[in-house]
Amino acid sequence: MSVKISHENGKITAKLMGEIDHHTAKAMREEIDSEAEKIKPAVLYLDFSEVQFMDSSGIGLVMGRFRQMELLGGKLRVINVPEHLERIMALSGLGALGVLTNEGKVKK
Amino acid sequence: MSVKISHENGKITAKLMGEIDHHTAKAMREEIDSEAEKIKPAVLYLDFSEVQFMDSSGIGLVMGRFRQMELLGGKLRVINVPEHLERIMALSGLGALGVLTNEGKVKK
Amino acid sequence: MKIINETNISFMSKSNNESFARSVVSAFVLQLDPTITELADIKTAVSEAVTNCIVHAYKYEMGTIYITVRIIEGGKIQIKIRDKGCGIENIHEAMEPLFTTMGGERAGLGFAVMQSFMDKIRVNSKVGKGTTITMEKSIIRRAKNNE
Amino acid sequence: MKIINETNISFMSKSNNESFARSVVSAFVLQLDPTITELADIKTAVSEAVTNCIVHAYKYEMGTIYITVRIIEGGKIQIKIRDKGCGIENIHEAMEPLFTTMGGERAGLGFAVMQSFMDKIRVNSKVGKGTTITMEKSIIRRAKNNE
Ligand SMILES: Nc1ncnc2c1ncn2[C@@H]1O[C@H](COP(=O)(O)OP(=O)(O)O)[C@@H](O)[C@H]1O
Ligand SMILES: Nc1ncnc2c1ncn2[C@@H]1O[C@H](COP(=O)(O)OP(=O)(O)O)[C@@H](O)[C@H]1O
Repeated sequence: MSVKISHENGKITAKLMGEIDHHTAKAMREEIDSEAEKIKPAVLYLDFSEVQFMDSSGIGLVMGRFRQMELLGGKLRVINVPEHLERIMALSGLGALGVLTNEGKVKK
Repeated sequence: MSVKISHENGKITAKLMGEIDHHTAKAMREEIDSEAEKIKPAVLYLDFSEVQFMDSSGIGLVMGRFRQMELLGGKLRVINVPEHLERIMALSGLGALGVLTNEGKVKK
Repeated sequence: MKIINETNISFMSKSNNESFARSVVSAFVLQLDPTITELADIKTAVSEAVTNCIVHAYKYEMGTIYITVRIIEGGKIQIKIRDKGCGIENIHEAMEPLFTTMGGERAGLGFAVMQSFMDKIRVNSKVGKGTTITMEKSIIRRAKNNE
Repeated sequence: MKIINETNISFMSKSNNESFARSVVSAFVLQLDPTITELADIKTAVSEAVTNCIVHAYKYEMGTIYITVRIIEGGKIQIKIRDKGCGIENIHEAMEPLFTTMGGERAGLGFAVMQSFMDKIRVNSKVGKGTTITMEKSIIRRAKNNE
Protein backbone atom coordinates (compact mmCIF):
# COMPACT_ATOMS: atom_id res chain seq x y z
CA MET A 1 0.00 0.00 0.00
CA SER A 2 1.15 3.49 -0.81
CA VAL A 3 -0.92 5.21 1.88
CA LYS A 4 -1.96 4.13 5.36
CA ILE A 5 -5.05 5.86 6.69
CA SER A 6 -6.12 6.01 10.32
CA HIS A 7 -8.66 8.18 12.11
CA GLU A 8 -9.47 9.19 15.63
CA ASN A 9 -11.72 11.89 17.12
CA GLY A 10 -12.77 13.18 13.75
CA LYS A 11 -9.21 13.61 12.56
CA ILE A 12 -7.66 11.64 9.72
CA THR A 13 -3.99 10.82 9.37
CA ALA A 14 -2.82 9.68 5.94
CA LYS A 15 0.69 8.29 6.04
CA LEU A 16 2.19 8.41 2.56
CA MET A 17 4.62 5.61 1.76
CA GLY A 18 7.48 5.30 -0.74
CA GLU A 19 7.80 7.45 -3.84
CA ILE A 20 5.38 10.20 -4.82
CA ASP A 21 5.26 10.98 -8.51
CA HIS A 22 2.44 11.66 -10.97
CA HIS A 23 1.85 7.89 -11.28
CA THR A 24 1.67 6.98 -7.59
CA ALA A 25 -0.02 10.24 -6.50
CA LYS A 26 -3.19 9.20 -8.30
CA ALA A 27 -3.90 6.19 -6.09
CA MET A 28 -2.93 8.12 -2.96
CA ARG A 29 -5.28 10.95 -3.86
CA GLU A 30 -8.21 8.65 -4.53
CA GLU A 31 -7.83 6.82 -1.24
CA ILE A 32 -7.44 9.95 0.83
CA ASP A 33 -10.35 11.75 -0.83
CA SER A 34 -12.79 8.88 -0.46
CA GLU A 35 -11.96 8.61 3.22
CA ALA A 36 -12.19 12.37 3.78
CA GLU A 37 -15.56 12.56 2.06
CA LYS A 38 -16.86 9.79 4.28
CA ILE A 39 -15.52 11.11 7.57
CA LYS A 40 -15.53 14.87 6.89
CA PRO A 41 -12.67 15.33 9.37
CA ALA A 42 -11.90 18.53 11.28
CA VAL A 43 -8.24 17.97 10.40
CA LEU A 44 -6.53 15.91 7.72
CA TYR A 45 -2.88 15.18 8.52
CA LEU A 46 -0.58 14.23 5.64
CA ASP A 47 2.36 12.39 7.18
CA PHE A 48 5.49 12.45 5.00
CA SER A 49 7.80 10.51 7.34
CA GLU A 50 7.88 7.43 5.08
CA VAL A 51 8.27 9.26 1.78
CA GLN A 52 11.57 8.33 0.13
CA PHE A 53 11.16 10.48 -2.95
CA MET A 54 8.81 13.09 -4.29
CA ASP A 55 8.67 15.47 -7.22
CA SER A 56 6.24 18.37 -7.71
CA SER A 57 3.37 15.87 -7.95
CA GLY A 58 3.71 15.69 -4.16
CA ILE A 59 3.15 19.43 -3.97
CA GLY A 60 0.12 19.07 -6.22
CA LEU A 61 -1.17 16.38 -3.90
CA VAL A 62 -0.90 18.73 -0.91
CA MET A 63 -2.48 21.66 -2.76
CA GLY A 64 -5.33 19.49 -3.98
CA ARG A 65 -6.04 18.19 -0.46
CA PHE A 66 -5.87 21.77 0.84
CA ARG A 67 -8.65 22.76 -1.56
CA GLN A 68 -10.64 19.65 -0.76
CA MET A 69 -10.46 20.31 2.99
CA GLU A 70 -11.61 23.88 2.43
CA LEU A 71 -14.67 22.51 0.64
CA LEU A 72 -15.30 20.04 3.45
CA GLY A 73 -14.87 22.75 6.08
CA GLY A 74 -11.80 21.22 7.73
CA LYS A 75 -8.10 21.95 7.97
CA LEU A 76 -5.03 20.40 6.34
CA ARG A 77 -1.74 19.82 8.13
CA VAL A 78 1.48 18.47 6.62
CA ILE A 79 3.57 16.67 9.24
CA ASN A 80 6.88 14.85 9.60
CA VAL A 81 8.59 16.21 6.51
CA PRO A 82 11.97 14.46 6.37
CA GLU A 83 15.10 16.53 5.85
CA HIS A 84 15.64 15.33 2.31
CA LEU A 85 12.26 16.76 1.23
CA GLU A 86 12.71 20.14 2.85
CA ARG A 87 14.10 21.82 -0.25
CA ILE A 88 11.24 20.84 -2.52
CA MET A 89 8.71 21.76 0.17
CA ALA A 90 10.36 25.17 0.60
CA LEU A 91 10.36 25.79 -3.13
CA SER A 92 6.67 25.04 -3.31
CA GLY A 93 5.47 28.03 -1.35
CA LEU A 94 3.29 25.68 0.69
CA GLY A 95 4.53 27.59 3.71
CA ALA A 96 2.27 30.44 2.65
CA LEU A 97 -0.80 28.20 2.93
CA GLY A 98 0.01 27.68 6.60
CA VAL A 99 -0.24 23.90 6.30
CA LEU A 100 3.36 23.02 7.19
CA THR A 101 3.96 22.30 10.84
CA ASN A 102 6.97 21.22 12.82
CA GLU A 103 4.98 18.67 14.77
CA GLY A 104 6.81 15.44 15.36
CA LYS A 105 9.60 16.35 13.00
CA VAL A 106 11.73 13.39 11.98
CA LYS A 107 15.22 13.21 10.57
CA LYS A 108 15.87 10.99 7.60
CA MET B 1 37.37 -2.34 -1.96
CA SER B 2 36.11 -5.30 -3.94
CA VAL B 3 38.35 -7.89 -2.27
CA LYS B 4 39.69 -8.20 1.29
CA ILE B 5 42.82 -10.28 1.59
CA SER B 6 44.19 -11.77 4.80
CA HIS B 7 46.83 -14.42 5.44
CA GLU B 8 47.88 -16.70 8.23
CA ASN B 9 50.22 -19.74 8.43
CA GLY B 10 50.96 -19.65 4.73
CA LYS B 11 47.29 -19.63 3.77
CA ILE B 12 45.57 -16.76 2.00
CA THR B 13 41.89 -15.91 2.30
CA ALA B 14 40.48 -13.57 -0.36
CA LYS B 15 37.02 -12.37 0.56
CA LEU B 16 35.23 -11.18 -2.58
CA MET B 17 32.80 -8.30 -2.09
CA GLY B 18 29.76 -7.11 -4.05
CA GLU B 19 29.16 -7.93 -7.70
CA ILE B 20 31.45 -10.08 -9.83
CA ASP B 21 31.28 -9.41 -13.54
CA HIS B 22 33.89 -9.06 -16.28
CA HIS B 23 34.54 -5.45 -15.20
CA THR B 24 35.01 -6.01 -11.47
CA ALA B 25 36.71 -9.41 -11.82
CA LYS B 26 39.74 -7.75 -13.35
CA ALA B 27 40.67 -5.77 -10.24
CA MET B 28 39.91 -8.75 -7.99
CA ARG B 29 42.13 -11.03 -10.07
CA GLU B 30 45.05 -8.60 -10.06
CA GLU B 31 44.97 -8.17 -6.31
CA ILE B 32 44.68 -11.86 -5.54
CA ASP B 33 47.41 -12.85 -7.99
CA SER B 34 49.92 -10.31 -6.78
CA GLU B 35 49.38 -11.45 -3.19
CA ALA B 36 49.59 -15.15 -4.12
CA GLU B 37 52.81 -14.63 -6.06
CA LYS B 38 54.34 -12.89 -3.06
CA ILE B 39 53.24 -15.39 -0.40
CA LYS B 40 53.13 -18.62 -2.45
CA PRO B 41 50.48 -20.00 -0.10
CA ALA B 42 49.79 -23.68 0.54
CA VAL B 43 46.08 -22.87 0.22
CA LEU B 44 44.20 -19.98 -1.35
CA TYR B 45 40.63 -19.63 -0.03
CA LEU B 46 38.14 -17.70 -2.15
CA ASP B 47 35.37 -16.61 0.20
CA PHE B 48 32.06 -15.89 -1.60
CA SER B 49 29.99 -15.00 1.47
CA GLU B 50 29.78 -11.28 0.54
CA VAL B 51 29.10 -11.73 -3.16
CA GLN B 52 25.70 -10.29 -4.09
CA PHE B 53 25.83 -11.11 -7.75
CA MET B 54 28.03 -13.00 -10.17
CA ASP B 55 27.91 -14.10 -13.78
CA SER B 56 30.23 -16.57 -15.52
CA SER B 57 33.12 -14.14 -15.01
CA GLY B 58 33.07 -15.39 -11.42
CA ILE B 59 33.58 -18.94 -12.70
CA GLY B 60 36.42 -17.70 -14.88
CA LEU B 61 37.94 -16.08 -11.81
CA VAL B 62 37.85 -19.39 -9.94
CA MET B 63 39.22 -21.39 -12.87
CA GLY B 64 42.02 -18.89 -13.41
CA ARG B 65 43.02 -19.01 -9.72
CA PHE B 66 42.89 -22.83 -9.87
CA ARG B 67 45.45 -22.80 -12.67
CA GLN B 68 47.56 -20.21 -10.91
CA MET B 69 47.67 -22.23 -7.69
CA GLU B 70 48.69 -25.32 -9.65
CA LEU B 71 51.65 -23.34 -11.02
CA LEU B 72 52.53 -22.10 -7.54
CA GLY B 73 52.25 -25.63 -6.11
CA GLY B 74 49.34 -24.84 -3.77
CA LYS B 75 45.67 -25.65 -3.50
CA LEU B 76 42.51 -23.63 -4.19
CA ARG B 77 39.39 -23.81 -2.04
CA VAL B 78 36.09 -22.02 -2.69
CA ILE B 79 34.25 -21.38 0.56
CA ASN B 80 31.01 -19.86 1.83
CA VAL B 81 29.03 -19.98 -1.38
CA PRO B 82 25.68 -18.34 -0.60
CA GLU B 83 22.50 -20.09 -1.61
CA HIS B 84 21.70 -17.63 -4.38
CA LEU B 85 24.95 -18.52 -6.19
CA GLU B 86 24.58 -22.27 -5.93
CA ARG B 87 22.92 -22.68 -9.31
CA ILE B 88 25.60 -20.90 -11.26
CA MET B 89 28.33 -22.72 -9.32
CA ALA B 90 26.66 -26.06 -10.09
CA LEU B 91 26.35 -25.22 -13.77
CA SER B 92 30.03 -24.42 -13.94
CA GLY B 93 31.33 -27.90 -13.36
CA LEU B 94 33.69 -26.49 -10.76
CA GLY B 95 32.63 -29.41 -8.59
CA ALA B 96 34.78 -31.62 -10.83
CA LEU B 97 37.88 -29.62 -9.95
CA GLY B 98 37.37 -30.52 -6.31
CA VAL B 99 37.66 -26.90 -5.18
CA LEU B 100 34.16 -26.47 -3.74
CA THR B 101 33.87 -27.17 -0.05
CA ASN B 102 31.08 -26.98 2.43
CA GLU B 103 33.28 -25.33 5.04
CA GLY B 104 31.54 -22.58 6.94
CA LYS B 105 28.55 -22.58 4.65
CA VAL B 106 26.36 -19.51 5.00
CA LYS B 107 22.77 -18.88 4.03
CA LYS B 108 21.91 -15.71 2.16
CA MET C 1 33.66 18.80 -24.28
CA LYS C 2 34.85 15.21 -24.20
CA ILE C 3 32.11 12.63 -23.67
CA ILE C 4 33.32 9.88 -21.35
CA ASN C 5 30.21 7.75 -21.38
CA GLU C 6 26.79 8.00 -22.97
CA THR C 7 23.49 6.14 -22.99
CA ASN C 8 20.29 6.58 -24.94
CA ILE C 9 16.98 5.30 -23.65
CA SER C 10 13.51 5.44 -25.09
CA PHE C 11 10.25 4.18 -23.65
CA MET C 12 6.49 4.51 -23.94
CA SER C 13 4.71 7.46 -22.33
CA LYS C 14 3.04 5.33 -19.65
CA SER C 15 3.01 6.79 -16.19
CA ASN C 16 4.57 3.71 -14.57
CA ASN C 17 7.69 4.47 -16.61
CA GLU C 18 8.31 7.61 -14.53
CA SER C 19 10.04 5.59 -11.84
CA PHE C 20 11.84 3.54 -14.50
CA ALA C 21 13.28 6.74 -15.99
CA ARG C 22 14.54 7.85 -12.60
CA SER C 23 16.16 4.46 -11.98
CA VAL C 24 17.90 4.41 -15.35
CA VAL C 25 19.36 7.87 -15.01
CA SER C 26 20.55 7.23 -11.47
CA ALA C 27 22.10 3.87 -12.40
CA PHE C 28 24.11 5.64 -15.09
CA VAL C 29 25.08 8.62 -12.96
CA LEU C 30 26.27 6.32 -10.15
CA GLN C 31 29.59 5.77 -11.92
CA LEU C 32 30.50 9.36 -10.98
CA ASP C 33 29.99 8.51 -7.31
CA PRO C 34 27.52 11.34 -6.56
CA THR C 35 26.34 12.21 -3.07
CA ILE C 36 22.87 11.08 -2.05
CA THR C 37 21.66 14.67 -2.37
CA GLU C 38 23.10 15.11 -5.86
CA LEU C 39 21.47 11.87 -6.95
CA ALA C 40 18.11 12.87 -5.44
CA ASP C 41 18.29 16.26 -7.21
CA ILE C 42 18.90 14.58 -10.56
CA LYS C 43 16.11 12.04 -10.01
CA THR C 44 13.68 14.80 -9.12
CA ALA C 45 14.51 16.87 -12.21
CA VAL C 46 14.24 13.79 -14.46
CA SER C 47 10.90 12.91 -12.89
CA GLU C 48 9.55 16.39 -13.68
CA ALA C 49 10.67 16.39 -17.29
CA VAL C 50 9.43 12.85 -17.99
CA THR C 51 6.09 13.52 -16.31
CA ASN C 52 5.66 16.60 -18.49
CA CYS C 53 6.11 14.45 -21.61
CA ILE C 54 3.42 12.08 -20.36
CA VAL C 55 0.84 14.56 -19.07
CA HIS C 56 1.38 17.50 -21.45
CA ALA C 57 3.22 16.47 -24.62
CA TYR C 58 1.35 13.20 -25.16
CA LYS C 59 -1.81 14.12 -23.28
CA TYR C 60 -4.20 12.50 -25.76
CA GLU C 61 -2.03 9.72 -27.16
CA MET C 62 0.66 7.17 -26.45
CA GLY C 63 4.07 8.40 -27.58
CA THR C 64 7.76 7.72 -27.12
CA ILE C 65 10.03 9.56 -24.69
CA TYR C 66 13.76 9.77 -25.46
CA ILE C 67 16.50 10.33 -22.90
CA THR C 68 20.21 10.82 -23.50
CA VAL C 69 22.55 10.87 -20.53
CA ARG C 70 26.16 11.93 -21.01
CA ILE C 71 29.05 11.99 -18.64
CA ILE C 72 31.36 14.79 -19.67
CA GLU C 73 35.03 15.00 -18.78
CA GLY C 74 35.46 16.84 -15.51
CA GLY C 75 32.44 15.26 -13.82
CA LYS C 76 29.51 16.95 -15.54
CA ILE C 77 26.23 15.17 -16.25
CA GLN C 78 24.18 16.24 -19.25
CA ILE C 79 20.62 14.95 -19.57
CA LYS C 80 18.43 15.46 -22.61
CA ILE C 81 14.74 14.55 -22.42
CA ARG C 82 12.83 14.72 -25.68
CA ASP C 83 9.29 14.14 -26.86
CA LYS C 84 7.52 14.40 -30.22
CA GLY C 85 4.36 15.74 -28.62
CA CYS C 86 2.34 18.94 -28.82
CA GLY C 87 5.16 21.40 -28.09
CA ILE C 88 5.06 24.54 -25.95
CA GLU C 89 3.59 27.74 -27.35
CA ASN C 90 5.14 30.23 -24.95
CA ILE C 91 8.26 28.84 -23.26
CA HIS C 92 8.81 31.94 -21.15
CA GLU C 93 5.34 31.72 -19.65
CA ALA C 94 5.55 27.92 -19.25
CA MET C 95 8.68 28.28 -17.13
CA GLU C 96 7.11 30.67 -14.65
CA PRO C 97 6.57 29.09 -11.25
CA LEU C 98 2.94 28.06 -10.66
CA PHE C 99 2.06 28.39 -14.34
CA THR C 100 0.22 25.32 -15.58
CA THR C 101 -2.16 24.60 -18.42
CA MET C 102 -3.65 21.68 -16.52
CA GLY C 103 -4.86 22.91 -13.16
CA GLY C 104 -6.26 20.17 -11.00
CA GLU C 105 -3.45 18.27 -9.41
CA ARG C 106 -0.56 19.87 -11.35
CA ALA C 107 1.28 22.41 -9.24
CA GLY C 108 2.92 24.31 -12.08
CA LEU C 109 6.29 23.76 -10.42
CA GLY C 110 7.94 21.27 -12.78
CA PHE C 111 10.23 23.80 -14.45
CA ALA C 112 10.91 25.55 -11.14
CA VAL C 113 12.14 22.25 -9.69
CA MET C 114 14.31 21.48 -12.72
CA GLN C 115 15.84 24.96 -12.53
CA SER C 116 16.49 24.80 -8.84
CA PHE C 117 17.82 21.22 -8.69
CA MET C 118 20.09 21.34 -11.75
CA ASP C 119 22.86 23.81 -12.64
CA LYS C 120 21.51 24.63 -16.09
CA ILE C 121 18.40 24.01 -18.15
CA ARG C 122 17.66 24.77 -21.81
CA VAL C 123 14.23 24.31 -23.39
CA ASN C 124 13.70 23.84 -27.12
CA SER C 125 10.19 23.44 -28.38
CA LYS C 126 8.16 23.65 -31.57
CA VAL C 127 4.38 23.54 -31.52
CA GLY C 128 3.19 20.31 -33.13
CA LYS C 129 6.75 18.94 -33.28
CA GLY C 130 7.81 18.38 -29.68
CA THR C 131 10.05 19.56 -26.89
CA THR C 132 13.63 18.94 -25.80
CA ILE C 133 14.83 19.76 -22.30
CA THR C 134 18.59 19.78 -21.77
CA MET C 135 19.85 19.90 -18.21
CA GLU C 136 23.32 19.87 -16.73
CA LYS C 137 24.77 19.31 -13.32
CA SER C 138 28.35 19.07 -12.09
CA ILE C 139 29.08 16.34 -9.62
CA ILE C 140 31.51 17.31 -6.89
CA ARG C 141 34.67 15.25 -7.23
CA ARG C 142 35.43 12.99 -4.34
CA ALA C 143 37.90 10.19 -3.58
CA LYS C 144 37.79 7.65 -6.39
CA ASN C 145 36.16 7.96 -9.77
CA ASN C 146 35.53 5.37 -12.33
CA GLU C 147 36.51 6.66 -15.73
CA MET D 1 1.62 -11.06 -28.82
CA LYS D 2 0.51 -7.78 -27.31
CA ILE D 3 3.32 -5.55 -26.07
CA ILE D 4 2.35 -3.91 -22.80
CA ASN D 5 5.47 -1.88 -22.28
CA GLU D 6 8.75 -1.47 -24.09
CA THR D 7 12.05 0.29 -23.67
CA ASN D 8 15.10 0.67 -25.89
CA ILE D 9 18.51 1.42 -24.48
CA SER D 10 21.86 1.89 -26.13
CA PHE D 11 25.25 2.55 -24.57
CA MET D 12 28.97 2.41 -25.25
CA SER D 13 30.82 -0.91 -25.01
CA LYS D 14 32.72 0.08 -21.87
CA SER D 15 33.00 -2.58 -19.22
CA ASN D 16 31.62 -0.35 -16.47
CA ASN D 17 28.35 -0.33 -18.39
CA GLU D 18 27.84 -4.02 -17.59
CA SER D 19 26.35 -3.19 -14.21
CA PHE D 20 24.38 -0.32 -15.76
CA ALA D 21 22.78 -2.74 -18.23
CA ARG D 22 21.77 -5.08 -15.41
CA SER D 23 20.25 -2.19 -13.45
CA VAL D 24 18.26 -0.89 -16.40
CA VAL D 25 16.77 -4.24 -17.27
CA SER D 26 15.88 -5.00 -13.68
CA ALA D 27 14.32 -1.57 -13.15
CA PHE D 28 12.07 -2.23 -16.14
CA VAL D 29 11.23 -5.80 -15.22
CA LEU D 30 10.30 -4.74 -11.66
CA GLN D 31 6.86 -3.62 -12.84
CA LEU D 32 5.95 -7.30 -13.25
CA ASP D 33 6.76 -7.88 -9.59
CA PRO D 34 9.23 -10.76 -10.16
CA THR D 35 10.67 -12.86 -7.36
CA ILE D 36 14.23 -12.15 -6.26
CA THR D 37 15.35 -15.33 -7.99
CA GLU D 38 13.63 -14.46 -11.26
CA LEU D 39 15.23 -11.02 -11.18
CA ALA D 40 18.68 -12.48 -10.43
CA ASP D 41 18.30 -14.95 -13.31
CA ILE D 42 17.47 -12.15 -15.73
CA LYS D 43 20.32 -9.96 -14.49
CA THR D 44 22.77 -12.82 -14.88
CA ALA D 45 21.66 -13.58 -18.46
CA VAL D 46 21.83 -9.88 -19.40
CA SER D 47 25.27 -9.61 -17.88
CA GLU D 48 26.51 -12.52 -20.02
CA ALA D 49 25.11 -11.17 -23.27
CA VAL D 50 26.35 -7.61 -22.68
CA THR D 51 29.80 -8.82 -21.64
CA ASN D 52 30.00 -10.85 -24.84
CA CYS D 53 29.36 -7.70 -26.88
CA ILE D 54 32.17 -5.93 -25.04
CA VAL D 55 34.79 -8.69 -24.99
CA HIS D 56 34.02 -10.51 -28.25
CA ALA D 57 31.95 -8.39 -30.65
CA TYR D 58 33.85 -5.14 -30.08
CA LYS D 59 37.13 -6.66 -28.92
CA TYR D 60 39.34 -4.18 -30.79
CA GLU D 61 37.12 -1.11 -30.88
CA MET D 62 34.52 0.94 -29.03
CA GLY D 63 31.02 0.21 -30.25
CA THR D 64 27.39 0.62 -29.29
CA ILE D 65 25.29 -2.03 -27.57
CA TYR D 66 21.50 -1.99 -28.08
CA ILE D 67 18.97 -3.52 -25.71
CA THR D 68 15.21 -3.80 -26.17
CA VAL D 69 13.11 -4.99 -23.25
CA ARG D 70 9.46 -5.84 -23.82
CA ILE D 71 6.75 -6.83 -21.43
CA ILE D 72 4.33 -9.09 -23.25
CA GLU D 73 0.74 -9.65 -22.22
CA GLY D 74 0.54 -12.60 -19.86
CA GLY D 75 3.71 -11.73 -17.95
CA LYS D 76 6.45 -12.61 -20.40
CA ILE D 77 9.70 -10.65 -20.63
CA GLN D 78 11.48 -10.46 -23.97
CA ILE D 79 15.04 -9.10 -24.04
CA LYS D 80 16.97 -8.42 -27.23
CA ILE D 81 20.69 -7.59 -27.00
CA ARG D 82 22.33 -6.49 -30.22
CA ASP D 83 25.78 -5.45 -31.37
CA LYS D 84 27.28 -4.40 -34.71
CA GLY D 85 30.53 -6.19 -33.99
CA CYS D 86 32.46 -9.07 -35.54
CA GLY D 87 29.68 -11.66 -35.56
CA ILE D 88 29.87 -15.37 -34.79
CA GLU D 89 31.17 -17.79 -37.40
CA ASN D 90 29.77 -21.03 -35.98
CA ILE D 91 26.82 -20.42 -33.67
CA HIS D 92 26.38 -24.09 -32.84
CA GLU D 93 29.96 -24.40 -31.64
CA ALA D 94 29.85 -21.04 -29.83
CA MET D 95 26.90 -22.22 -27.77
CA GLU D 96 28.60 -25.35 -26.51
CA PRO D 97 29.42 -25.17 -22.80
CA LEU D 98 33.11 -24.40 -22.16
CA PHE D 99 33.70 -23.31 -25.76
CA THR D 100 35.50 -19.97 -25.88
CA THR D 101 37.67 -18.20 -28.43
CA MET D 102 39.34 -16.18 -25.69
CA GLY D 103 40.76 -18.59 -23.13
CA GLY D 104 42.41 -16.86 -20.22
CA GLU D 105 39.75 -15.73 -17.82
CA ARG D 106 36.70 -16.51 -19.97
CA ALA D 107 34.99 -19.68 -18.83
CA GLY D 108 33.11 -20.37 -22.06
CA LEU D 109 29.88 -20.54 -20.05
CA GLY D 110 28.08 -17.37 -21.16
CA PHE D 111 25.64 -19.11 -23.47
CA ALA D 112 25.17 -21.98 -21.02
CA VAL D 113 24.13 -19.49 -18.34
CA MET D 114 21.74 -17.67 -20.68
CA GLN D 115 20.17 -20.98 -21.70
CA SER D 116 19.81 -22.23 -18.17
CA PHE D 117 18.56 -18.97 -16.60
CA MET D 118 16.06 -17.97 -19.28
CA ASP D 119 13.19 -19.96 -20.82
CA LYS D 120 14.26 -19.41 -24.41
CA ILE D 121 17.21 -18.02 -26.34
CA ARG D 122 17.64 -17.32 -30.05
CA VAL D 123 20.93 -16.24 -31.62
CA ASN D 124 21.18 -14.40 -34.92
CA SER D 125 24.59 -13.50 -36.20
CA LYS D 126 26.37 -12.48 -39.39
CA VAL D 127 30.14 -12.34 -39.59
CA GLY D 128 31.26 -8.73 -39.95
CA LYS D 129 27.73 -7.45 -39.28
CA GLY D 130 26.96 -8.30 -35.68
CA THR D 131 24.92 -10.46 -33.37
CA THR D 132 21.44 -10.34 -31.85
CA ILE D 133 20.53 -12.44 -28.84
CA THR D 134 16.80 -12.72 -28.07
CA MET D 135 15.83 -14.20 -24.72
CA GLU D 136 12.47 -14.79 -23.08
CA LYS D 137 11.31 -15.58 -19.62
CA SER D 138 7.84 -15.86 -18.11
CA ILE D 139 7.35 -14.27 -14.74
CA ILE D 140 5.14 -16.24 -12.38
CA ARG D 141 1.98 -14.25 -11.68
CA ARG D 142 1.47 -13.25 -8.09
CA ALA D 143 -0.89 -11.00 -6.15
CA LYS D 144 -0.88 -7.59 -7.81
CA ASN D 145 0.45 -6.58 -11.20
CA ASN D 146 0.91 -3.22 -12.66
CA GLU D 147 -0.39 -3.14 -16.17
N1 LIG E 1 7.08 18.45 -22.71
C1 LIG E 1 6.08 19.36 -22.75
N2 LIG E 1 5.26 19.41 -23.83
C2 LIG E 1 4.27 20.31 -23.90
N3 LIG E 1 4.00 21.23 -22.94
C3 LIG E 1 4.79 21.23 -21.84
C4 LIG E 1 5.86 20.31 -21.68
N4 LIG E 1 6.46 20.56 -20.51
C5 LIG E 1 5.81 21.60 -19.96
N5 LIG E 1 4.80 22.02 -20.75
C6 LIG E 1 3.88 23.16 -20.49
O1 LIG E 1 4.47 23.98 -19.50
C7 LIG E 1 3.58 24.15 -18.39
C8 LIG E 1 4.37 24.29 -17.09
O2 LIG E 1 5.09 23.09 -16.81
P1 LIG E 1 5.53 22.76 -15.33
O3 LIG E 1 6.27 23.92 -14.78
O4 LIG E 1 6.25 21.47 -15.37
O5 LIG E 1 4.17 22.61 -14.52
P2 LIG E 1 3.04 21.48 -14.55
O6 LIG E 1 3.61 20.24 -15.18
O7 LIG E 1 2.72 21.27 -13.12
O8 LIG E 1 1.91 22.01 -15.35
C9 LIG E 1 2.69 22.93 -18.45
O9 LIG E 1 1.47 23.13 -17.78
C10 LIG E 1 2.53 22.72 -19.94
O10 LIG E 1 1.57 23.58 -20.49
N1 LIG F 1 28.23 -10.96 -29.30
C1 LIG F 1 29.20 -11.77 -29.76
N2 LIG F 1 29.94 -11.40 -30.85
C2 LIG F 1 30.90 -12.21 -31.33
N3 LIG F 1 31.22 -13.41 -30.81
C3 LIG F 1 30.52 -13.85 -29.73
C4 LIG F 1 29.49 -13.05 -29.17
N4 LIG F 1 28.97 -13.75 -28.12
C5 LIG F 1 29.66 -14.91 -28.06
N5 LIG F 1 30.59 -14.98 -29.01
C6 LIG F 1 31.50 -16.13 -29.30
O1 LIG F 1 30.96 -17.29 -28.64
C7 LIG F 1 31.92 -17.84 -27.75
C8 LIG F 1 31.25 -18.47 -26.55
O2 LIG F 1 30.57 -17.48 -25.79
P1 LIG F 1 30.25 -17.74 -24.25
O3 LIG F 1 29.55 -19.04 -24.11
O4 LIG F 1 29.56 -16.53 -23.73
O5 LIG F 1 31.68 -17.90 -23.56
P2 LIG F 1 32.82 -16.81 -23.24
O6 LIG F 1 32.23 -15.43 -23.32
O7 LIG F 1 33.27 -17.15 -21.86
O8 LIG F 1 33.89 -17.01 -24.29
C9 LIG F 1 32.84 -16.69 -27.42
O9 LIG F 1 34.12 -17.12 -26.99
C10 LIG F 1 32.89 -15.92 -28.74
O10 LIG F 1 33.79 -16.51 -29.63
